Amino acid sequence: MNIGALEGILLIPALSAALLAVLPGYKLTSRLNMAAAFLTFATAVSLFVVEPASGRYLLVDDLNKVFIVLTTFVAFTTSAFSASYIGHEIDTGRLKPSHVRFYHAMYQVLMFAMNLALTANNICLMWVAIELATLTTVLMVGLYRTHEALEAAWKYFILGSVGIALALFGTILIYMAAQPVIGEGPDAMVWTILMTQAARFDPDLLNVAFVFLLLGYGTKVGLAPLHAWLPDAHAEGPTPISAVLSGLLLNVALYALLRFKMLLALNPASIAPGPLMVTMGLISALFAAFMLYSRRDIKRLFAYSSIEHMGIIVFAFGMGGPLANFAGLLHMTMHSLTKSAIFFAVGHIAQIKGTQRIADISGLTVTHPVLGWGLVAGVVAIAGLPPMGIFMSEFLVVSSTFARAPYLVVILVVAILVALGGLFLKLNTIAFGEPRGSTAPAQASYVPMFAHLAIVFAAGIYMPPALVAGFQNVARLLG
Amino acid sequence: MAVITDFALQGAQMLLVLLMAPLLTGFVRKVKARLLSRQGPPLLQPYRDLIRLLRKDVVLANNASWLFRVIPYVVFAATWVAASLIPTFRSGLLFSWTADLIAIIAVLGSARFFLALAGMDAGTSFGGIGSSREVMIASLAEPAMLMIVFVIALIAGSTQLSTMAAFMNSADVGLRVSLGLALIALIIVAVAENARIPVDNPATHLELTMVHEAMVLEYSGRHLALIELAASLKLLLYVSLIACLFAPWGISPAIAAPTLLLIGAAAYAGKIAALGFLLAVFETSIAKMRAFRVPEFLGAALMLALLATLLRFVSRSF
Amino acid sequence: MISIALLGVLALVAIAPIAIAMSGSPNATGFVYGSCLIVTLILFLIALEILFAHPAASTVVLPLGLPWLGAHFRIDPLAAFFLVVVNLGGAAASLFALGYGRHEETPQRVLPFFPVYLAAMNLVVLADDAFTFLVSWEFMSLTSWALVIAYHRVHDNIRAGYVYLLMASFGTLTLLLAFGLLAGSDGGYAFDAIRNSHPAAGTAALVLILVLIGAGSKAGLVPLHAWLPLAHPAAPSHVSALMSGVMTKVAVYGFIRIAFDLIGQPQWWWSLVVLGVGGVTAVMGVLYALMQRDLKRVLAYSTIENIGLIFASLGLALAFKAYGMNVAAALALTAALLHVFNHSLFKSLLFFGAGSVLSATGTRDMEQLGGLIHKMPQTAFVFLVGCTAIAALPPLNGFVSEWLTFQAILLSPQLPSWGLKLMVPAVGALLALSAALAAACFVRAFGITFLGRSRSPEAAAAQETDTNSLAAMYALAGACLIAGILPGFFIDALAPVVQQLAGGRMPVQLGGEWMSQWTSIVPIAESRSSYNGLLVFAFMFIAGMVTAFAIHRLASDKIRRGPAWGCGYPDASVATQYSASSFAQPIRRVFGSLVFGAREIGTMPPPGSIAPARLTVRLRDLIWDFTYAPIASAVGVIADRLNYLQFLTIRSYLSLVFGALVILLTVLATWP
Amino acid sequence: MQGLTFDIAHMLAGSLVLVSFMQLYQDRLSALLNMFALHAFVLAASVAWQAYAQDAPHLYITAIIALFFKAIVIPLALRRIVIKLGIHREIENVFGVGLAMLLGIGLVALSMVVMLRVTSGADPLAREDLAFALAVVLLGMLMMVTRRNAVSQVVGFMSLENGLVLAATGAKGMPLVVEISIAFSVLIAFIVIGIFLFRIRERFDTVDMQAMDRFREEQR
Repeated sequence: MNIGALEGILLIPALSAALLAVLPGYKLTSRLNMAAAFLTFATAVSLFVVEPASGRYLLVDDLNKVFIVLTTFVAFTTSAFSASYIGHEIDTGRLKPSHVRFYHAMYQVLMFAMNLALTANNICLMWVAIELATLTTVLMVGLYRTHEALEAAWKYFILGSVGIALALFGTILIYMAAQPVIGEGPDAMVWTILMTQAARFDPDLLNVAFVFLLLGYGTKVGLAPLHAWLPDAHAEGPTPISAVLSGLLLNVALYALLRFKMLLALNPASIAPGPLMVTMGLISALFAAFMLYSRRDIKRLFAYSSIEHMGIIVFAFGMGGPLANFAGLLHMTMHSLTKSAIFFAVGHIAQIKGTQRIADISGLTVTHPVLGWGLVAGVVAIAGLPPMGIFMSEFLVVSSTFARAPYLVVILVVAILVALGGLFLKLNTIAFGEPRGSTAPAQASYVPMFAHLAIVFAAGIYMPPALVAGFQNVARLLG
Repeated sequence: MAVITDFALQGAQMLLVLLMAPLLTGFVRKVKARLLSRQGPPLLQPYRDLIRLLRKDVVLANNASWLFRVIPYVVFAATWVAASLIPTFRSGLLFSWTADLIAIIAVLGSARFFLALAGMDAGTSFGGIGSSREVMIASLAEPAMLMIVFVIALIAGSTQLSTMAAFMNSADVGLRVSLGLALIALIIVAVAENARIPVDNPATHLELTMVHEAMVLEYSGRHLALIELAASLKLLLYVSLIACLFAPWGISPAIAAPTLLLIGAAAYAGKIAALGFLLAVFETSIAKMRAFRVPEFLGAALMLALLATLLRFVSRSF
Repeated sequence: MISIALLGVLALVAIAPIAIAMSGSPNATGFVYGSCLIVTLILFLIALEILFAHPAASTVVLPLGLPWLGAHFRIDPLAAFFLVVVNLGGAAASLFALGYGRHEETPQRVLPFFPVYLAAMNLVVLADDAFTFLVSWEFMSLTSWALVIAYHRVHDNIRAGYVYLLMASFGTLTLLLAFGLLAGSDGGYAFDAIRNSHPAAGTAALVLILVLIGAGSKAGLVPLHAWLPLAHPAAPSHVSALMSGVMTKVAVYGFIRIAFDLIGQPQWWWSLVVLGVGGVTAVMGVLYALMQRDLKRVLAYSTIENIGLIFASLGLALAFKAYGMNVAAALALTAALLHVFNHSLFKSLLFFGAGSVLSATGTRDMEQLGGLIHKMPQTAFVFLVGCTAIAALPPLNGFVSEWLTFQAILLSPQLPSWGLKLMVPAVGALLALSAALAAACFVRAFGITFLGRSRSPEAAAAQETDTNSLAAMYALAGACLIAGILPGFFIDALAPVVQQLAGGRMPVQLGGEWMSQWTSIVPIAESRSSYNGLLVFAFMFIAGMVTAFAIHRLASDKIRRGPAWGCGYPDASVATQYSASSFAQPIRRVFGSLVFGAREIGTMPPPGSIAPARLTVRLRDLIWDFTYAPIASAVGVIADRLNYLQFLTIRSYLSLVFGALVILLTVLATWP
Repeated sequence: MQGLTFDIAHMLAGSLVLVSFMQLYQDRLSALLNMFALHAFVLAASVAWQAYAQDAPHLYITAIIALFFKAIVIPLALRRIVIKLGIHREIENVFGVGLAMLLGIGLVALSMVVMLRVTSGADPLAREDLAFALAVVLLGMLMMVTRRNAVSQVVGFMSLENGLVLAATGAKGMPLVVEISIAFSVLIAFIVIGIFLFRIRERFDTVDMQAMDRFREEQR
């Protein structure tokens, strides 16, 4: 087959992964890692210019274009961040060069897996890709080989595998539902074909399938009560991986959920997936919001805030409607950018202070103004305060759904407020007050963090019409 | 020409209240002394006191500030203006629309505000006692007074004293429960505002009991004279307010012949004398109450006035 | 016009990055506050021009904010009036800060946020669609939060900022819900669309309640006021002035804009709610103020009182409007708006004074102050003017708006509804009570701070403040006096605003023949009520002058100095003076046990013992104890309970997944 | 498909569920492992039968994997671990076998109810198969959550996965079945290695899950 942009975003990571697995020296490899990530990003952008035709295995449409570009972009900035981060880890001897080689290779494999999951035109292929991504992250979470890291990895692994199994069962059920209509063979797994025939599938089979898919992929999204792996994995893995997990992997799983939601939406006889998603979203948001209060580990704190935001996003998509869907997409994008920016800041902070205990970090805006205020800006954004982008999405979610489901929205609002309280409770001790801990100057790369924050800020004030049109189009697709 | 006479009458009113105020004080003292079967000071004693005080030098406390020296003039001016805005013998005077009843009460309020400040200026403990008790009393007396105004204004449909007096004089007032309650409340407030027994005793310097006297304790000479004069002006003000609202008989209308004016003046003098006599009787017949009984006393007035505002719906004239 | 205004706002925003760039350089303070002063003055003049020349509402739509909607901006008389308030306060604060700001030890924590804060407040007033409005609204809270925690090393300030930010976001979310109801699911967020969509009665009522909560929490209505006395004093004084004098007014603007403009025709019972809340707020606020010993906190609580007064007048206006009594509604609304203006003047003035005292003595605790009138005579004078104004005493401006409110209350018998007939006088009593208590409160504030003898060496060593600060304070004091003696001018200026909102207006005040009506204000008719600030002032002035002249000429004018008499007790120690708390004691006895659950425990030593007698006073903030504390503890408890889920074994997590699966399958199995 | 083949497929699938029950019933690790071997064997048989019935030869690969890998290699490996750890005698049930069985029956009933709601549009074999597969999956999970021991959890997970393979093979003409089974075998290998790893590196002195959960936030 001829190599187009679509294949490019898969091949580049795959090849560079192979290359990085053998190359020594972290300086070179980290540069190469960045280069590859950037190349992938550029290729992904080119998808907007010339849209390649969806093949039998890969597809491109407005929905996953958004996801792809977001993924590749954050992957690129994260690779830039990880260059300086890993450098510091090597200097402090927390990581050995062999680890780093493995790390970079895995990084690219992860990119490959996620891009594959996003572009797969085949529910089974998508499943395989997501599981591949999960397994890679499991390995990376355990990178430090500490008790805690291994425990986190193990937890992630076991829960992840169960999720895998459930998702697969759901996939099989979808096939069973499609097979009588479409006929045997791979055709009954191809998205593009499924979508055209969905109306004639057996509704009850679809319902059961969706339950399994919701739980299976929901585990990856980190919805409560399937979330247990998420905080530990974020807290114990290398910070770039925490950024990628929060910023990307959750989105990829969410993407899968959305696809199946669309599928069910096409079949009038099946149950509406909305209520299920809304319920799980609300549970996650409220639960995570309360969990923020008794956190002692700074990375766990923001991991829980990711759960909360995933809850909000799933709620938005569950409610449906053009405005809510638009808000969901926007919120997802903004959350990816903001949360990864926050993790960039947190990574450097933890490196400088030599600890992740919130109690040991204080007065950051005095000792390290740039990092400190950067973190403050990030938290302001993630807490949904203007003029950052998340405020816009939360505004749209709440205002567009309140008239429809007042009580649910009140719960959501309570969750948002509680989460804000928890975040700022911690931020106050981290960023302000009498300085505590090391005041060593940070050798950090601020560019990725502030690039993300700048985008989030800009989006809160002005959104380019092209982007808006794309989002609105997708929102319409999502129904 | 009309303007000239208007000016003349307004000026006459101002002088009248200024000259009559000490007389009323003296009259009340005299009557009280008589009721206690004492000889008592002569009627004109207050004038003599004032003149004597005016001649004396002022002894200022070391700590006294410029404010302390300005305040007597402010207090006197405010009280005088307020007093001369109450219709005495003739309603609808030239400047009567300058301030309605609410504004008049507020002007008195500013006089009290500055007097309380004066009490705190020297930095003695007595001044503090006086000021804090004074503002406590005021914080109840003023709302009570305003509620009384509300009652009458809601009935008369105006806060303009001339209009109110005219209304109270007219036939369609009738006897109303609200007005009765308002009158009682007004008397209580007047007693409190003028630091009379049972709220305060103008004749004592027993530090635990005094309120008004404690505030002005540091004043001497001409300053004291002004404050004394302001005090008696205030007494006259309240007496003539009661007279104008609840005994508006004989007040000559805006455009009136000189004879009517004379009648008005005579009626006014009569009313003042009567009310002064009643006040003296009242003061001699009861004892001073403890400082912390006062709130209940004034609270009663406030409640009465509030009750009156509510009752005015049920109590149509009968 | 509006584009120029927006340019001004843009300029304010642009100052922030420059301030960040200049951080550390000594001229940063001068530059930032200087440019803020210029820009706010320009905006102030523009707003005045619009208000007086009042052209029809001009709008502009920028391609910002919500993409398909754009950012709508609009200046109508109402917006213009509040622009006047905002920028006058802003200009005064900038001028004051030109001097005051030099005392900052960490200016880089104040300078970048100050101009943005001003810009945000302007934007709230200019916004003409729900999104822009809320963005500016919350941005205003955010920037002021940053200013509140400028002195972040003091833990109380951090806590204050925390409570403030939470309450602010709570308010914003409530407003968000309100707009969600107004705009509906299809998102007609532009104010025009909202105006034209007439919500059902029930919806409108719910919206009004939400707005009362949302805007009220920002304005400081009891019981949503808890953040205000914490946050306002914590900020630098010129910011406190802005927060108290201006930002609360922006909150009032939000309420007026929605309740009078967007919802449409009100229902009569709404006013019951607003009136009640307003009256209670007024009295509670001033009672709290009387109990404080922190000067700036006294001022913050008195802000709550004035907000209560304003909302009471707004409630009256709603009542009259509901029954189509437009002239009466106009009167009540004028009273409210005039008080908005007046309060912004004298509250800024007072906070400036408190700031000068703070920077001169280093303390806000009144028990440490005293005798400052000798050390800082000019500050004392302007502060006295402010106290007289806020105590609602003629001939200053505070009295005028209060007087108008009373006049509006006196129109209540014309209301058809019996509930209102009976309620309004009761509210009137509450307002009268709060006015009298306010006078007491500011006698205490001024007397303890400036009069008597210095209670601490710092106070004894105080110096008069700098010229810039004095200039700002004198300007505001002058404005207070002018607004007090020429109120008719301001009432006429408010006419277009009132016309727009109430559909009626008060009679023209200025004009009429030279003597009878000139400069006197007549709400309804002259036979009914009138007040002439100029003449009252003139009479008092002339009478005072004449007396002084006469006495000094005819009688003695000699002065002798001597020790204070004090009934012959020489007070050796300054501690024998009345202190702030002892001054408040009689009033505390009257109201304390009811409002504060006050307990006074006096311990008398037995006869012969030389142990000192002690009096300990315990005041409880009942509102905090019964509203906020339970919520906080509830959150804490829930958080603790849920936190167990962090420490389960993998098996238990698996069983959670399993449980979820089984539940969902059961749901499916039992699906109809 | 004619009756006999149907019945045999049906019988094999049903017997898989039965074996799952027998697993639940075991309270010794060694016996449990034997049971699992049997489980895998039955699976292999039913897969092979499906391969024959749908004459889809690639399914034979799956069958062979199941037979060789799951029925022989893994049980042996696990047995070694168990012996090494000297825990072959014990099984820490969270609660009694009886209750576990009751729950199991409830789950089977649930899966039947859920699956039989499916209209007969799908061919009957698929329906029955799915019902059984779902039952096996649920029983496997039940086993995972009712056993404290890592090894028995692995066993539970594997029987869950057997259910998946059963479903996958039951679905006519489903592609990638082989790949999936291989992928899962890899996964399980990972888990087993994981247990080895924890043992060999002596990070955890036992494979009891609770011991792995010592590292909690509060201790940091």
